[in-house]
Amino acid sequence: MNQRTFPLFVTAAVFALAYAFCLSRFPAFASTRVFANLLTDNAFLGIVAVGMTFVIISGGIDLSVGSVIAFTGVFLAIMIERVHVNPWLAFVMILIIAALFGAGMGAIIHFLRMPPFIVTLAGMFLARGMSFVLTADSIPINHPLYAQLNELVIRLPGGGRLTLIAVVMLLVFAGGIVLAHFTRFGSYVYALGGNRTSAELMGVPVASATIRIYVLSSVLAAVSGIVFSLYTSAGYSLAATGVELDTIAAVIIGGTLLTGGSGYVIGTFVGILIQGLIQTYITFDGTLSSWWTKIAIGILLFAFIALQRVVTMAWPMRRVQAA
Amino acid sequence: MTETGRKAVLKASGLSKFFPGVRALDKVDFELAEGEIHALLGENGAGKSTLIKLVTGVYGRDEGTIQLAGEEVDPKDTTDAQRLGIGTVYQEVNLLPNLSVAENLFLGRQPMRFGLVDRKAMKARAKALLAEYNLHLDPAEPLSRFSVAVQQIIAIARAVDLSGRVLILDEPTASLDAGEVQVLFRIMRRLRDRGMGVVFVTHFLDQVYEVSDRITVLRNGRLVGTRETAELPRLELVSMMLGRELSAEALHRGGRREVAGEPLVSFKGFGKNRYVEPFDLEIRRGEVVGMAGLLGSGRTETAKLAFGIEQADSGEARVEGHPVKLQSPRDAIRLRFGYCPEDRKTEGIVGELSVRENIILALQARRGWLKPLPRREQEEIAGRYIKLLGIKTPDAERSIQFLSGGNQQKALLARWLATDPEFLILDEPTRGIDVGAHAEIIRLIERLCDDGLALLVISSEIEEIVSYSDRVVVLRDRRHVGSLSGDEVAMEPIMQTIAGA
Amino acid sequence: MTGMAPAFPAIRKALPQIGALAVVLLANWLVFPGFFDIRLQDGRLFGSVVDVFVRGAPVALLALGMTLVIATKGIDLSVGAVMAIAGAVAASMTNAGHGLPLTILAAIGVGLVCGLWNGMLVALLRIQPIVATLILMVAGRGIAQLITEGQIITFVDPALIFLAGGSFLSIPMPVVLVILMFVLTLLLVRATALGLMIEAIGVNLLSSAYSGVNTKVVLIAVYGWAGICAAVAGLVVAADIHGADANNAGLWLELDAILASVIGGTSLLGGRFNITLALLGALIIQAMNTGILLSGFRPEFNLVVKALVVLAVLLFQSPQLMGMLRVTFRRAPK
Amino acid sequence: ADKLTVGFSQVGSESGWRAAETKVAKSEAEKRGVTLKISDAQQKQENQIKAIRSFIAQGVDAIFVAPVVATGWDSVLAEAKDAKIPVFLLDRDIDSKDKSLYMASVTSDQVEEGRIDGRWLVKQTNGKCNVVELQGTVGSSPAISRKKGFEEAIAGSPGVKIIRSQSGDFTRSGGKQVMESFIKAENGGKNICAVYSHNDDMAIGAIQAIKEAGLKPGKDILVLAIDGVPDFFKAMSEGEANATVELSPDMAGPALDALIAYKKDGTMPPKWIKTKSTIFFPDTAKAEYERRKSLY
Ligand SMILES: Nc1ncnc2c1ncn2[C@@H]1O[C@H](COP(=O)(O)OP(=O)(O)OP(=O)(O)O)[C@@H](O)[C@H]1O
Ligand SMILES: Nc1ncnc2c1ncn2[C@@H]1O[C@H](COP(=O)(O)OP(=O)(O)OP(=O)(O)O)[C@@H](O)[C@H]1O
Ligand SMILES: [Mg+2]
Ligand SMILES: [Mg+2]
Repeated sequence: MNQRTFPLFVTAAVFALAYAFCLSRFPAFASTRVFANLLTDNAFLGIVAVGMTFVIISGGIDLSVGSVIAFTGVFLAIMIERVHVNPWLAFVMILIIAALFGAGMGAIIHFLRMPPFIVTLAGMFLARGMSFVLTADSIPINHPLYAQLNELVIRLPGGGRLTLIAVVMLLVFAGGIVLAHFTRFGSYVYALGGNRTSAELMGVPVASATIRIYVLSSVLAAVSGIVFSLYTSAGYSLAATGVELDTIAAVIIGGTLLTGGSGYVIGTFVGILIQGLIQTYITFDGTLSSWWTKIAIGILLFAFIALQRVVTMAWPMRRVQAA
Repeated sequence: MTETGRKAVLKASGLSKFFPGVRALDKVDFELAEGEIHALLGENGAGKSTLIKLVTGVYGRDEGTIQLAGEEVDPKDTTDAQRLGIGTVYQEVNLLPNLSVAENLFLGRQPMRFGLVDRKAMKARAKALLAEYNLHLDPAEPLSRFSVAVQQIIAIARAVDLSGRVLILDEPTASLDAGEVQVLFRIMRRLRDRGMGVVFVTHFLDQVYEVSDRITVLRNGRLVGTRETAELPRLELVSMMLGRELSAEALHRGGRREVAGEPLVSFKGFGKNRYVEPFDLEIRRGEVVGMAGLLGSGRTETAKLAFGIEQADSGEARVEGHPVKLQSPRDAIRLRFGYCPEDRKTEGIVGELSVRENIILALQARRGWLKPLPRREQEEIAGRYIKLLGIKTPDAERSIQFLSGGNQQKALLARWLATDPEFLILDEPTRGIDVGAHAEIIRLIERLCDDGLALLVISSEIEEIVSYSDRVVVLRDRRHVGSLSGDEVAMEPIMQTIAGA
Repeated sequence: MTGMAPAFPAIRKALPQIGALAVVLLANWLVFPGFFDIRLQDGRLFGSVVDVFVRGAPVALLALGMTLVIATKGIDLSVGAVMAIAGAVAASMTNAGHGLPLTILAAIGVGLVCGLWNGMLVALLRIQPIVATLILMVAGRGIAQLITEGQIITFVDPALIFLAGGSFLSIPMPVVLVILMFVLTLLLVRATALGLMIEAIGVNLLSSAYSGVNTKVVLIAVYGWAGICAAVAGLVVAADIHGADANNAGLWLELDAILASVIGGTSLLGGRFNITLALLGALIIQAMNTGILLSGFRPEFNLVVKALVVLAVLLFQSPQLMGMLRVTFRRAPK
Repeated sequence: ADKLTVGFSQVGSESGWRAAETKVAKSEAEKRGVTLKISDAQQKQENQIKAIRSFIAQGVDAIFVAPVVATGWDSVLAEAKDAKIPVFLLDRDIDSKDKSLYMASVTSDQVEEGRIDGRWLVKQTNGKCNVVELQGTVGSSPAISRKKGFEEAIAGSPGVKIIRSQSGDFTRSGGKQVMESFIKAENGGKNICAVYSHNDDMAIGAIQAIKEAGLKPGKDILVLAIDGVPDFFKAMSEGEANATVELSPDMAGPALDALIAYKKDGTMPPKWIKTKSTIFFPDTAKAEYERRKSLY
């Protein structure tokens, strides 16, 4: 285990411990159902989180993802239900729109030297606003394809159902890992986050890399939007509010530094599971009022992060002797 | 064709670059021939780095043309320059500390297999590449694990590997020790013999004479001239650079002194597990103690312990015989310690702030936030040190990040002098400082000591250490292995102690 | 152009913000011709422009603290929740019969404690600011609701209501409070060396620490101040609606506060800050919001308009565009 | 029989009314000896779906949902149906073709609420009135239904017009700020005859704005709203507001009764258990306020 992957192990260990704790309180946690739910219910979150991981590693941030999810849902619902476009075609259309949207944000960030926080904040307003403009109603999607896709389920022993969207999330994570560690693009992402000036001096194509990073994030947000529309079989302009913060929290709990340059896609996966676990635990408990729910989420979030920090800080710094 | 009859591989004519308030480069011609090592010299802020950045497309030039092997080129960014076969090591090590060594070496040109990066092959190639520099390390480790010096070598290795026709090295040797420098020179010569052009910026005149074929001197952004190294005497070179004569003895200190009396600071059994082995060290008022050792021998670590940046887990520190608490830089500063770090970019300068603010920062911190220095006083202090150390800046309000490397170093020295310290630790203080300033700093060191300052100076330049130290401590493998004084303070004994003979 | 501006460097630096504000105000005047009408109503200034100042007060107050936090390379997402807590505390204190001084003190004290908590997480545990404050952003609203038990606690104490509804020399109290806090903040950072230290920490934490800056204390203090500013904003908002609405008070205002700081030229990467410009930023945002309300557009368009205005304002500030403008200005006299 | 366990997926506590609904649900469950597990979704549908899934995983006896939005429930409710857990919808219906996904819905008719206010206004002003509308959160279903109902009711009277309509996000401060700008935009409020608010909280904010502009709420500008929270009754009793349509916070009670009956002998409840929407006026406001104070 080296120093770089150590926080990752801490995070994973913390998750395992927490799961064991839940199990001791609620035996139902042993069922495959609970674990499969954890994957299905957080599928859309996981998919955006992969994109967010890249953005954050590159030293940026993307606040627009929640709104893009909502916009995707509304767009699909209108296309499929009102314009009667074939769903597959609608998927392709929204992916292209999202790619353009991301490219626009990336271009503004790079060429006009504007902080990503603000540019994507404007993107967040814009995408959410556009979904209101399309329609303020929630529209159910009744296309048979949706039913078919939702029936694609791998039944696990013990009543668990590994749904299509959970599988999509796992695939996106696998793809994200390959992209991060086995492509030049991946190394550019880390390079940008390490130090933009140095990266530029070392010949990283900064403009195209920046734009591609935000395209990736927006496209994955759209994929997540598609998954979300499958999950709910509907499009709704108020869907996925605040998802950007949940996502950022998951990425950071997963050990990625907000300052950029370091982090792991797989860590984000654990981060997502940890967040899902907190929620599941609170639901199982079922005695908390609305306000205690919030306080409990805060306390658990703090407990995870503090534990992670304390363990990591206590770990003696290992030094490497050069030559 | 150049005057020497060799083909020019790189030719820049009439290059100019203006920054707000600064004429960094003014119609400079520069010519690099095939198969030569060309030293580019000049005082701090003369425009050397700017010239290099214009040629490699980091900055857009305001005037002038660039030709590569006779053809006009216009590199728009560093990628362009790399494509044209120009490999460059910029002055501040511009690598990415968060990436692995191998990734730093091959960023953007990683070996691919089935459309994916072949990490194994990359690692193997990195290992082979670094072996040429006698560097045997695990290329999968992040670069940040290694000392500045190692990083510098990696940057060189990368540039050399990249360069097809031209290799540009902006002060590559600033933090290398003698052995490393020799390795680098061997490689430079090999490339020259292969017909490549090498541009070499340094402030060490010995190195210039050892390795270069021709010399171009810049002063205040203007070209002073280009000469054959063999035909240019040292003193003339210096006066070309400074625009005035520099007396020979200015470079060397008078006599070594036996400084007597009670030690001002003393460390006993001071150390930290896995960091530096416990050591004893005493420094008196007016004494200069040099610290010598190879890369990674633990000199910087010793300094960080002595300044409270790292907390010792054994031993004790005393000031004037009284045990003191040394848990943080603030403790140290309260005891009137000062520390000029080696890595000025990440540990020294506060980039966006002005030269004035950088200079008064430590003094202000010691006074506390409730007692702000009046603006007038700040300006007075800044002005005084800018003049005293000859910091080249249009005015004290300029952001320090826009100063040339050597001038940043001087501003940092000013930061500590402004606190009127009693015990000052300088880690590679002359790194990147020109000959004139070098002499001035050494003279300053002497003057400070005459005023009763205790100094601990770390330097990779043994000659330099010899020139001003009263006593020398030698480190090896994070252990203090010897202390030399009197006549032992000379090249030979120090080298022997370092080698462990 | 060359006549006056260079003589006042401070004004010249603020030109982009002043320009953006002027443009937004002009747009407001175009959609609503009565925009600049002001009259005295019950001894208090009354009119749409006044609304911009009064309604902008909470974000302006938050921006004061937020700007300092951002200057240290941090961010504080919890300020909205802290507003809710402060409001809830104030409401329950008044309703329990305590006087105004104690009520205000309690609210501000709670804000300070919240801020110190954030500061401690950031400075001592070295948790990244965005997550460190996210904890309180989530839990804080819960704490506020715990105090109010999910209801809006209404109060009738005229003294507390005065904080929003009253006026001083005809100036509405929220504006007075902003001015007061602005002056306090300015004194705090510019009459002391704190401003310099904040900037130094934001640019290079390590260098600052090695120079002897007490980075931990400065960081904690800055978050503490942000907490105090948030508490004052919370008081204003509660006094305004005569009640503490734990669920909605300050909801999403942290984003507006961050936006205000950034429009005011403070970089999210830390370093140089300017609280005067941050206030201008808050005014720009509120002028935009007020304009949207006055315009009579369908509310479905609010966010789209907001997005476009924000982008336009930032574009206006981009050095590239300003460069182009300067060229045109220079040519104009010929 | 064993003690029944019911999982209740609540939207959140975004308003006083919602908090009251939760509170009433708890006490009604206690009265009947039912264990109620409440999961608070913090206004997010995804959280509600997660909650329903984990209720299924826990094997509860019944699930109550107060759906945050009408669409998107089919697949998760199908899972509940597979697991043979009866589902009751509270305070809002869902948009689904398959009515067998749930056993019954206990809801009010939100469109009707808007209509009641609208009809009253038309009658009160003899069909001549410039109305400003304070909408709820854009896209939320009460905002959409209440707008729709009101517009339907005034459609027949060309003299009653909505001259301005903005969103106040269901909050007091939102209502106040929007009303301020309405007053300024409409000639200092002189053009406005009535304000119709999608909930009481915004109306309370609007009342303050009207007062601060030097006008008399309830007289110069009529104030009508929906929900029936105590503070609004108080305002009515002070003559500052004119009407509100009550939305009963007791949604869980009827659902629990239906559930218990079903568990006892399989009695199927009616599909729609409708709660009554009553309009209240200042005359009874004082008494109503006293009655409700403890509920909230
Ligand atoms: N980005 C910049 N903005 C403003 N001024 C700059 C910038 N870069 C360099 N300068 C100024 O240009 C002049 C030349 O700097 P340059 O870095 O080329 O000097 P140098 O010869 O490399 O000095 P050194 O030996 O100290 O490295 C200096 O006065 C410096 O302050
Ligand atoms: N923060 C750190 N974490 C891990 N390893 C470190 C750290 N700092 C230094 N090292 C390692 O410790 C060794 C000592 O490096 P350092 O530069 O401090 O030594 P030095 O004796 O001062 O040498 P020089 O100043 O000549 O580079 C290096 O090999 C480096 O890899
Ligand atoms: Mg230089
Ligand atoms: Mg060192």
